[in-house]
Amino acid sequence: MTNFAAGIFHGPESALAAAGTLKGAGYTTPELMSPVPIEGVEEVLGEKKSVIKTFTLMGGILGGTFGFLLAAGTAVLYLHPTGGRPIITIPPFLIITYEMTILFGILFTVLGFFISARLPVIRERVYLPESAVDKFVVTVACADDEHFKRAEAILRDAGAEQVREVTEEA
Amino acid sequence: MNVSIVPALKALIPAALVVAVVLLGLVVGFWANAAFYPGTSPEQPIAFSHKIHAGENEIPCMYCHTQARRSISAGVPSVSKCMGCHNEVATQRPQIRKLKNYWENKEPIPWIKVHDLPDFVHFTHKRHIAAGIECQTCHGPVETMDQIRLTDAAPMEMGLCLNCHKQKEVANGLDCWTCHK
Amino acid sequence: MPNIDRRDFIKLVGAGSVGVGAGFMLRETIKHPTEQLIPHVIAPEDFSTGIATWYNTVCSMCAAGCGISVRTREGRAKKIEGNPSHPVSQGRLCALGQAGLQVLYNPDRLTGPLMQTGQRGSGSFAQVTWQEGLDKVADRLELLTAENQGNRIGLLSQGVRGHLAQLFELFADQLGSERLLHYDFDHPHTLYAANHRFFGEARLPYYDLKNTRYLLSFGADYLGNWISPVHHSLGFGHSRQGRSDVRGRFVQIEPRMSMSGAAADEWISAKPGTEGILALGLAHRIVSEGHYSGVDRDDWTTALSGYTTDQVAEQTGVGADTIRRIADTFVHTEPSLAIGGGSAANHSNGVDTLVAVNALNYLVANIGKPGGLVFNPEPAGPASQDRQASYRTMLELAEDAKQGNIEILILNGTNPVFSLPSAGFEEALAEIPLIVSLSSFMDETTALADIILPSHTYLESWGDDFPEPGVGFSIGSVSQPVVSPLYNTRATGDIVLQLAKQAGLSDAIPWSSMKDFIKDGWRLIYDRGGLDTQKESFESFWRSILKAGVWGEKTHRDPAFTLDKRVINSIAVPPPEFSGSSDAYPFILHPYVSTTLHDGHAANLPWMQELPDPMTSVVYGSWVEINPATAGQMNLKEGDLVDIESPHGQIRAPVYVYPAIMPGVIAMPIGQGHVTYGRYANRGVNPIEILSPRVDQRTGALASSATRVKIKATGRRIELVKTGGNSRELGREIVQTTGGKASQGHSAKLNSIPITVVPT
Amino acid sequence: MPEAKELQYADIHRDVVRSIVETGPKYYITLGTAIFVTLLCFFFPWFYQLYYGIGAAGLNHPQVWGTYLASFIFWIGLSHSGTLLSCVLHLTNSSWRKAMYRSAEAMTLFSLVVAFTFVMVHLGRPWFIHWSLPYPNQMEMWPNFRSPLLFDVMAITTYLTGSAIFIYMGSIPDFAAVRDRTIGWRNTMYTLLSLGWRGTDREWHRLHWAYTFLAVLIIPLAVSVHSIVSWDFALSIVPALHQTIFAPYFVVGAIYSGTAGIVTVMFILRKYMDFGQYITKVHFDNLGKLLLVLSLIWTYINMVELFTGWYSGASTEHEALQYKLFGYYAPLYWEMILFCAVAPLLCISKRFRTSFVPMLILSIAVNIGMYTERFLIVGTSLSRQYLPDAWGLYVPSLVELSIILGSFALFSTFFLIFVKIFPSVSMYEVKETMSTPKTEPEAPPEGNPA
Amino acid sequence: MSILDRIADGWRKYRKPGYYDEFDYHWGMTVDLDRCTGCEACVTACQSENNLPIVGEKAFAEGREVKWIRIERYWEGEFPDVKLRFIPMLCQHCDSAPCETVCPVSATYHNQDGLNTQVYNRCIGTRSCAVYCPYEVRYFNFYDHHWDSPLDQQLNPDVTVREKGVMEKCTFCIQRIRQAKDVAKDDGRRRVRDGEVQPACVQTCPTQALVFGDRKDPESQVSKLMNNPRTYRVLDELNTDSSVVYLKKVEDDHA
Repeated sequence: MTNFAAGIFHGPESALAAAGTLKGAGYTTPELMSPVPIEGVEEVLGEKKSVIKTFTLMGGILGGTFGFLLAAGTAVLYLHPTGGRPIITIPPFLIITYEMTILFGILFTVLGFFISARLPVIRERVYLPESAVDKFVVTVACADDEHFKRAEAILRDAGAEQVREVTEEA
Repeated sequence: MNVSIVPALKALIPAALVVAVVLLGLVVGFWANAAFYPGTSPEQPIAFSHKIHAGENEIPCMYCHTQARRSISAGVPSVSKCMGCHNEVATQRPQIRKLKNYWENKEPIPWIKVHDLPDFVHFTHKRHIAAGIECQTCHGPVETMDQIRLTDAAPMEMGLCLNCHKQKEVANGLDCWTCHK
Repeated sequence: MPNIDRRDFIKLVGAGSVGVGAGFMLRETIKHPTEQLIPHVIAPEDFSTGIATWYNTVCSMCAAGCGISVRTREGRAKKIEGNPSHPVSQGRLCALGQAGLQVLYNPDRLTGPLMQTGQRGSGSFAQVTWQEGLDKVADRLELLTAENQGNRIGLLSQGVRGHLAQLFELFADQLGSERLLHYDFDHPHTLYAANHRFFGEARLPYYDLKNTRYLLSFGADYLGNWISPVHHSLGFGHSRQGRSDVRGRFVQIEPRMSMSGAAADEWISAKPGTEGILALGLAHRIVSEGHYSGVDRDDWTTALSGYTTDQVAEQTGVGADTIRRIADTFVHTEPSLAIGGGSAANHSNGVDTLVAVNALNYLVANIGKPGGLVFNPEPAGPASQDRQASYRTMLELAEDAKQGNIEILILNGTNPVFSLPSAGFEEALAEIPLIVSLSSFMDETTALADIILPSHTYLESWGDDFPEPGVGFSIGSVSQPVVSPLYNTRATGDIVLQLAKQAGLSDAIPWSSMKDFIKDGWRLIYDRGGLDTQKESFESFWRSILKAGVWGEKTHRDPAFTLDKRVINSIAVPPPEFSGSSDAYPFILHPYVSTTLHDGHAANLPWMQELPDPMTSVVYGSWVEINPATAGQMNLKEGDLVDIESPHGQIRAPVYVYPAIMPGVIAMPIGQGHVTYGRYANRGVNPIEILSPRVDQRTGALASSATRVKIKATGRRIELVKTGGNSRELGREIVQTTGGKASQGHSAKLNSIPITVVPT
Repeated sequence: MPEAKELQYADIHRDVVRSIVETGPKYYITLGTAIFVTLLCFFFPWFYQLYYGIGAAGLNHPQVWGTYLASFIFWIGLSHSGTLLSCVLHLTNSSWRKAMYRSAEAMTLFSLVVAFTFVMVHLGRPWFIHWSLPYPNQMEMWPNFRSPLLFDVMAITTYLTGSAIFIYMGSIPDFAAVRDRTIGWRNTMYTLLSLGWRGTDREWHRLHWAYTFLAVLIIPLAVSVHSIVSWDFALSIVPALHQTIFAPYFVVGAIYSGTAGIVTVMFILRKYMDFGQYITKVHFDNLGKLLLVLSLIWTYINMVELFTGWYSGASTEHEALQYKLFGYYAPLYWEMILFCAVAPLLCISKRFRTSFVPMLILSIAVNIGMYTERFLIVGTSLSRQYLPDAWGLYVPSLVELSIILGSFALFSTFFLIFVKIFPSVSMYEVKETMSTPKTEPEAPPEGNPA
Repeated sequence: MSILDRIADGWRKYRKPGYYDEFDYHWGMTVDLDRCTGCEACVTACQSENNLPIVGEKAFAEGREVKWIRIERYWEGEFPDVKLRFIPMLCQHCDSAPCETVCPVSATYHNQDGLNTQVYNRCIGTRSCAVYCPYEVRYFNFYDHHWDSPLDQQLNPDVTVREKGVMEKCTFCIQRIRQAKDVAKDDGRRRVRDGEVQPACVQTCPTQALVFGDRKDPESQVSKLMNNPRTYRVLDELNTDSSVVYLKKVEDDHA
């Protein structure tokens, strides 16, 4: 069970500023919740390495290999010569390879997205529904009341319209 | 406020349970039909036992299924053939009386096909007998069966044919037109 | 795990049951239906399951008498093929012959004896037993015979040969009836008559197409349905490309291109009915150019003086150059052969035309030579040509019936109500108190019968045949049942024998079955035979015939022949006469026997109905063929329905624009227009209905091509059912050809290219 | 935004959520009609055809392919603008895409589904369609990967998967937004659909990347899909079908008809879902320009096709060409030229492009023309092949016409259900285009947007 | 043999055009157009041998007839110099068959006898093979065909009756070929003799225009005819490498 301080902001700039301040004050990385993506988060909260592109690449390579092996392998498993062509015909099999490359690329991208974005959310996480509409929310984990008070102050200073204490159930 | 998909998943459990039970039932029903009403071991007009004839008395298959070695079909013995023995043997048993009725009324016995291939499969007994294939390879251990049925060992499916043709490296044995024409 | 209370539990049980039920039913619906093995009570000797048995027998689909082999499996006939050892068919068979299976398995077959219960023609029949049916007929027969009124019994059969014909003879004789007639629409009466006049015998010679190098055909569709199409086709193929050094050439003279015309190297359209004049024109050219040097040369010169090339060109519409060229080629190519028949013979001058054709053969001395015309020996078995009724004879029969001179008419397979034009045959039948039909099908005549005693089809019955014409030597073949009868029918011969027995004629006709009768007949042939055959016993002879399906005597006739001078002196072909004036009826109707449906008796066979007409590709229907120019003038297109009116009636049919027909002629196939003949046959129109009753004066044969008609557009149209999309090649070189001349320098191996070089 | 009153985040939210949860009788009547028409005109004739055989359609020899295949291409074509356009515009960062792309992508998805049903309708034995998929079985049989039809199977499966994932990924934040405003089964559904999305900076960041990668992957995929569909024809040796230009021709045609389809759908959304504030003249203006360009390219390729056919001098090509231009189906050909090559020239005028009703009429005309094009490709070429004796004529049967009509109802049914589940305007992307909220967010705008 | 060698071996084997080193038999047919009279005996023979349906007038009018061999007819010229040329058209059993590649489920392929197979029970009815075939000799079952009883008793038990939704075409009477091979095996022969097997159409052809045999056997009648200078293939420009070879009709213009 963890308590969080959640500051609700009108605009992204102030929320971002608050998050920056919190981070500077030694809090574990505060989270920003917003109805739209906010630009410049990385400058404030630091670079985020995405693994998605690796996944996409791996998926593509895997898919391509699978596609060609699928086409060529099944052709060899039960021989049905057609049209005076070889059993392993390159151009048509390349098309299958191509499609499989893309299919696996897509699937792995999604997988990468889920993993890196930590979706779907199994464990209960703090959330303020306002952030889906038009509010910008900064949450930060607070170990005890004192931490909370400090955080509240920082948030209010940054222009939070409201600061709430929310609890994340285990 | 917190968010998680778990409560939503929990809310779905009753519905999922119903679906799962229906699917399970489907499988059970499907299986039950096959197990208890298979149509592959039907009640024959006369309860002829291969176990007695082929098993205990060791009558060779082709004594009755005379055509197997020269025709595409193995053939069933004519009533006269049955009567050939049963004029003398076991004449008083109820099943034999049935047989006698057919014979006296000059009616053929409407045996029901057990090893029934679809019409698009043209199997030839002759070639397989000539190649020395045991009857039991495809028909299962009929000499142990009181009532003829399909067995799992020989399910009479295409895979069975293909595997054997592959193993024995039958010339053109994998050409579809070998069986389907 | 959620708590499951009782309601939930019941719900789940319900869901499970639904699932089980659905799964059960699913399996049930995808199951194969159970099949039964039905063994025999006693295993038959002559077949085993899964193994085909072949029987040799005789085709009865037309008068050619081809030998056939029938493939049977599990006691059912599956396929008919030509019998390879039979000299007529030599293992080959035409479409019609193959379709014989559908005679056997026709869904519209009569399945048992019937008795008319309502008005004649009402189609209300009641099933009766054979005994009832036979009794009724036999009683009347017995009564009439006893009263010496036997001649009041009429027997009208389709053309049959062999021992069935003999049985009919015997039967009629014992009944005391002289009214035994065979009637076929397309029987070549004029050909028999012309041969009788020219050669002095009323039998057909063998036309040796196989060895000929130049064939002139005057109207005879020898590849389609003239006399023996399969045998002619064999000859045609061999003549064309079967010899390494020579390629036979074929010329067809007819107003509307037939199949033979399409196969020919040259197709010439002479005015309808002037084919004989053209033949004499050719003869004139041959004689006047000095190519004929027989002793009777002067007689010929005199007789042919009226047929100079220019006169003939004028009368026939064939160019003088063409006449000269053909005549010269005909003389210079050895052997050459002229045949005539079909439409050329179906005119008022039919016999004269065919005599003129024979004269051509005489003038090039190809009589008795290979590649020419070979005389057949006497047939080994009974023949029936003299019983063949011409149109005139049939009119007389009708007249007799109207006079009340006929009390019983027994019909066997013939259908005069359908195939006799303007004869009033239907009215005549109304005057006959008892009509009995032995037909296997409800044809138009059978529909008027009082009692129907349905026959087996030829594949179920015993019979035999002595093909006429033979193949230059004497042959005979026995037909045997290849399947057990499908229905409660009996073989024609057996019915006749049974009637004879019941009518008290068993002293003269003691046989109990047709098989015995035939066997006894063949015993005579066996006894007559030389040492060759008598080496074996009759039984083994008989078995070997049944096995081979054919028996032959390699005896050839003496080819010598002298021509009576009177024939030469009387040789002349009068211009054809037509009914109807050319002003009121501008077109000459050219009805032709359909290649697929024959004279209509094959119209109930679905394979034949669905077989595209060879020339037009039309199926399932009637049509009228019109020259493209004529159609253009009349603003007619394919499918336009027109009324075709002759002085004798009117029919309606769609137009087919036919590129190879003369402008003043329209053609229609005979064969459709049935009304009671079954589900496949009842369609189209029957052009016989509007034919004029004009006959060839010498024979009384119907001059079926002598009707004039007019056509009137109805303004309505239908889509002709046919296969052909576009009948022009558009330069795509699908059917490639090679020219005779052009290819000579082409390759060293051009053996099969014609080498017949003719000075012109 | 050219609207008088500036929109707020909350307005969008409210409008979109309202479009999902507030359902009037008009919607139910429409949905009911659509389902009824689908059953009556699509499924009933189809089941009849399953029972009776493909003979229920007007197909014959040599015309063994007909409207079913034409419809298949048409629907595949219609699918081509949604996701493809959306991807292109996403990568080029065009702001006008944002209000319309969701429904455009839905169009893709449902067109593909309808196209797949046409595959089923087209097959002689659809109950064995699984044989065209590679899976181990006791028959030891595999599909033939050399077949252009199998390219189709692979490409369309991939495209369908890709499109579904793409539209879903783009909708996750919106699902989350709707989730908070709903209760009961909807809440459960949206909770699951949104996967617990919270809109954190990490999630946004990852979504952006994944979304961009998907867009990059889908563009070549979409191009390949219609190329492959064209190869069903172009890899044959049927005169007038084995053309190298077919792949670009089909791709352009697909985008063309898809764009026209988007115009139609935009109009309907705007009119009946009260999205007038989000779907504006700007969209129609841009789509109009796109239509014009595509129409010109399409006309060009069409002319090239005719020219090369004519110039070949081959009898077969000539005949096929002549049949197309002057044969039985010539009126349809000229109708197609009028609708697809001439009518879109109106888009030169800006006034035309920004008028809603004329654009709707044009878009429908273009799609009728494009359907005709597909029909002519299948319908005229096969009936004039190499052997003139085997030429034939094909006239669609009532069953076919009914199934075509029914397919539109089927599509509408899908779409009607879609608008009630998916936020049909992408909320967060529209929000992105707006200025961030003012400090007085509590003052809602007066009245409902027009 | 190492794995790599085996892969290389397989690669060579499976990369060979047409796959087969050599056909077991190479069945072929010649059609002498100079002999063909268009009598259509072959059409009926095929219909009765191969259980071709009777489709009825309506279906025929709709173009749904099934004729594995058909006679095409082409008129040339105008009256009176008019000719009608016939050409029997049947599956050409092309060695480079356009129809084979397109089947998604391998229901049609080339077997080791050089035959273009059609496996009815595998067919799912895409009809694309019929589109790809330039000879238009593939026929589709638009319905379940029906034989009015007792016409069904004629059906050949060696040939499957096709159900609705599948494609069918000429098989060179594969049931007869198999039968002949069976007989040869019984006799202890390795090969079928020339002339021992004939498809129904060839068997019946009254003018002997059709000849069938093994093209691999140089002594067979068909091989000899294929050396005839009159030979050509229909639509040869499409490089289908067909097994049915036509012999040109001779037209010598009244020479």
